[in-house]
Amino acid sequence: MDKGLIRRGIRRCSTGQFLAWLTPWVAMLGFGVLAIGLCLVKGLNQTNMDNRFAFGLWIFLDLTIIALGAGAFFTGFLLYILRREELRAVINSAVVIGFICYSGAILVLMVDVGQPLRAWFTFWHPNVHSMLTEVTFCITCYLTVLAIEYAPIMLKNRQLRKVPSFLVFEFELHKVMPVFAAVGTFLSFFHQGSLGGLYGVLHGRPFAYREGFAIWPSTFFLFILSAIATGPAFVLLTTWMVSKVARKELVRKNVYSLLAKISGWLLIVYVGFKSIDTLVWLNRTAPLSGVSPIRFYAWAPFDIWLLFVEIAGFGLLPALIFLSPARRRSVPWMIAGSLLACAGVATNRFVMTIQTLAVPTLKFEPFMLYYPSWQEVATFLFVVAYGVILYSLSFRYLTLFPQERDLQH
Amino acid sequence: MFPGIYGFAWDAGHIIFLGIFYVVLMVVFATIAVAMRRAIRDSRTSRAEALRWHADFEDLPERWRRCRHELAGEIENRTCPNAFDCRHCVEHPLFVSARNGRPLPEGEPRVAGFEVPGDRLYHRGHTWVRPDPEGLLTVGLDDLGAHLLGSPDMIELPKVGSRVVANGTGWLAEKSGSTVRVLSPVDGEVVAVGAGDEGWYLKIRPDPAGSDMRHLLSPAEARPWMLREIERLQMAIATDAVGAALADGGVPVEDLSEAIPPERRDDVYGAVFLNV
Amino acid sequence: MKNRAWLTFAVGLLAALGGGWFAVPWAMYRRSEQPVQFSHRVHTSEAVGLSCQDCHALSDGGKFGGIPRLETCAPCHAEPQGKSADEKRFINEYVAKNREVQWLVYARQPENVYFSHAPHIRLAGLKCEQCHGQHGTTDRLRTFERNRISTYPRDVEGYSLVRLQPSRWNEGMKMDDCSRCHHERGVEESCLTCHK
Amino acid sequence: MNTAHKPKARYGMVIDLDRCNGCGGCAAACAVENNVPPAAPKASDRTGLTWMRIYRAENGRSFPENRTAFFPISCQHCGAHTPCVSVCPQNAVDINPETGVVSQIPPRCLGCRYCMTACPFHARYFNWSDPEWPRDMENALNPDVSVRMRGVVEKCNFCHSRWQAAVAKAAANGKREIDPADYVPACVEACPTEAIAFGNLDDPRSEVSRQSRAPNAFRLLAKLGTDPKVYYRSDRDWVRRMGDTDVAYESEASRG
Repeated sequence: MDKGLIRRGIRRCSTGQFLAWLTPWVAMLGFGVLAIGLCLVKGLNQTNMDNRFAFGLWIFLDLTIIALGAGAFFTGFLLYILRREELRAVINSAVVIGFICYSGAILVLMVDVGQPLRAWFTFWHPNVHSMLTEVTFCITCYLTVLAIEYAPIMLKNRQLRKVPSFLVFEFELHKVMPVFAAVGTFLSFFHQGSLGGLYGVLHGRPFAYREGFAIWPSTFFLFILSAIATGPAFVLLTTWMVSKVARKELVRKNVYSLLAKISGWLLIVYVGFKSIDTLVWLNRTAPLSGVSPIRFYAWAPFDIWLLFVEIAGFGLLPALIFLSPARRRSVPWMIAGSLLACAGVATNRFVMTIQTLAVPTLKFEPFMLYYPSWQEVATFLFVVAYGVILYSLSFRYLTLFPQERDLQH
Repeated sequence: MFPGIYGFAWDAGHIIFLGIFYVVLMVVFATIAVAMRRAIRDSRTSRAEALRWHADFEDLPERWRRCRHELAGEIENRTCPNAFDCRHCVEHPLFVSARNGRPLPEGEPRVAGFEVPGDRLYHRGHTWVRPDPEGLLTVGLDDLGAHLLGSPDMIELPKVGSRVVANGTGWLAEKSGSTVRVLSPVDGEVVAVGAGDEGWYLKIRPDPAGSDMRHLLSPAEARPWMLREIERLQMAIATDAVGAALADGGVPVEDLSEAIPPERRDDVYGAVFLNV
Repeated sequence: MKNRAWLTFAVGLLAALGGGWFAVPWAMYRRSEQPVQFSHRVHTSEAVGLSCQDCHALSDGGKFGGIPRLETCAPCHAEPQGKSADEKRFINEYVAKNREVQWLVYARQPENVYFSHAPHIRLAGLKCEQCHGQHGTTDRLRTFERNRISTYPRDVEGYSLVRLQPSRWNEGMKMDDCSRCHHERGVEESCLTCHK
Repeated sequence: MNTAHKPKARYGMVIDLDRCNGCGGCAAACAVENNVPPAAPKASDRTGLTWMRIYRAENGRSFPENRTAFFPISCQHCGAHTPCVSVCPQNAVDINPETGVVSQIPPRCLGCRYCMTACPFHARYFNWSDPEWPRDMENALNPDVSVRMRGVVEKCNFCHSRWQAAVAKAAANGKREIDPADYVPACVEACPTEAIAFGNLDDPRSEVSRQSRAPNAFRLLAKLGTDPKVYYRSDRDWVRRMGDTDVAYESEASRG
């Protein structure tokens, strides 16, 4: 039925099968719309956030998906600026994933703030000393860049490219793509960093506060590093998942191992800096704020194990897997490594967001936990469903993996 | 955000932060503007056809982009980097001069049942061009192409007096619901159009400077190429259920398209006529 | 063909600009007339000789009396002083029936603004005209415009959203106007100076 | 921001914890003065609104040595590295240089709650629901304080409307300096044990400045370096130690 939209020579399931695949996701999307509607109409009392847990599940997951979406800018950087041509095999997919991650995060943020209609205030009256201002500016700019990068992928659709002006525009847009890759890299660099800076500057929160260079706390640089280390791993993971769902090879093995290798090297650098930073923080920064670092880990369930799991289990371990040539020859090992790396970035964002708020600052305040309400979870499921649907449509009708056709035989 | 708005101050923070922001915006919009301007220029100067071919070529699978010298057995493995346009190829003259004037083996004029006459030059999109005595060029579908399209359901030929460009659209043919863009082998002005049953489709007046036809295959090159094409066609037709189904030797059936499973037809046309 | 494209573009541009500059602002405000027409010029003229403070007084506590109540007007207007129909109606409808006029206040500040006349008049020595312009010499009370969304009078929002020229008195009492004057005079202008 | 002027005043508080009996009168007076709405139907002690919150601290000993102290905590009006001011993305928070009061302007607030994560005193509150007053109680709202809408952050501003009224009153009399008696926050007025002193910390003759220099005076989380303008006093050692972040304390914490 929709054969005319699918690229020649590419095998896709039947329209019926595709609709059947979409149905549960659309249902999930509808469920999310309900939750979002409740939050927008009735207010944020629909969530379980409170005055102490002013940030909750949403901010944690936003930071996580933005870190995972770093694959888009970093792959673009490696391909267009450093000329790693092998990555052309995944760049389109990485751009779509980046677009989904960033637009999804912004969507959730719009539900998360108390007065979404005032979102433009940050642009009109920016406080240029706030990390959040930097994040807002960079993320919106970068989403624009991602949309521009998405455009040529869409214009390559079999029907759209029949229109001569689309075809010519796509061709010319593709030629200037390195400029957008560079701008995207610049913007991503700053907002990934600012997201870390968001917490690092909180000198009222000794658990999060870090010293740093110039105006940036060390978390600024650690967030950048962890994002670009995990980005390729997430691209690897999604490519593998898509090839499992579509039941076909999408890229050559060497692309997997290249992504794993890049991720591995960056992870090892990250783990190194993160360890140094943790030691400095525990032995110098925190005591200067009047806190004995043991206090941070005095409460279950966020004991000291979380710190070790984050650095060793989800940082060092995947790095070692990725850096071993023998493991890199095995797809299951690379997938395991990617899962660990992605879990690592999620844990880091979780610790910075949730644990920072859980650990009390005043002595007579208790350690606190919070459980998200179904509305919060459903809002996030909306983003997941939105991402799956947009990706599925893109995968079916656009060329996300140029090597797919070659690998069919 | 802007000077004069409450909260704005001419201090280092504002100047640096907003300065960078505006620079980024300007770079983004300027780059888009450049791309748009070039796109408009391209559309005006009818470069669209050439660009379409380049874009299509980029999207062809690598195993379809083999260099003609690989097909002729002169080199082991070479992917064409020039969109099958040997006129701009740096290496093509080197290959030719490496032959030291020795012609390639002529081969049989009949390849696996398909005619490859020696009086014409062949384009990789299964068209040929034959110089006429009066200085015009006749363009038609080669035997494989003609067998595949059989008698097309619909055909859209260019207007007499219009220009065609090499690798650009020669004419459009519709067969069993799929549209095929048949590529023109040469540049020039269309002076007459005919139908497929006359054995030719277009008569073209070459540009005054004469037509450069270095990118076209000589009959000697076309014969091994045709063999490869039949292989490729078989690959394209092959589904998981049905293996290769073309006759080996003998005369192929008049309308090959009937032999192709309907759901594969569109892909096969794309593969043979180099349409993405 | 080319001309037609340009014409379409020009018409579209004009429509968009017209919509932005005139139609939207027009639709955004609800217009109403004051319950009674009133001439400031007559009252401040030499014949009558009133000053602003005679009717818009500042109380001892520094609170602005603001809009005069019936008791301010009634002593003079128990009987018609002139021949205007408005005055007759004022006497019949309000003075005779002892009903307060529901004046529409052009300069009513938004709910979150704290403004006291006292520091501005007593300490800074500002003249009424500084902020209210020539309101005291007008012949008629202008049509009152109220923002349908914010419910604030148009005067406090300014007459155009983006103002390219420096403030004129009838450009409203926007936060920018207050802050500019504070800035020029070296008076503090943090949020809480004026907001409550 | 104009910094040419020498700050006129630096208003602060000294709360004598040995006098505080945790009655909550300050919080109630504050809510009435500042139009803090009654708790929304589903609000908990974690989502409710109060500009002044009274925490209970215990020394952790068992009977008969167990002791309790109450910490009334409002915005501490930090003077240096103010955590919330620098993080607000759109300048909804600033410090009034005339009074040293940290402001929070609800109509400018986006409701991102970044300032709440930044505040170590948990003194900022978010309007999780639409404010609702019982019928007729709306008539009792204080006209000098704007009511806040859903989705914005609010907090103590030392009853700034009272300062504005005092300034207007002084100006009406042609004076630039306010009479200290005219500017007293509602909580200070309401405290039955007169545990709270309020005034200009920079005025060496003021009661508040004298008390803030007392040997038993301390500030919460002083090592964070935020220079709060709310001081606490206690003669009890364990209570004074409660103000620190240091780990060396023996009591089990709980709160009220």
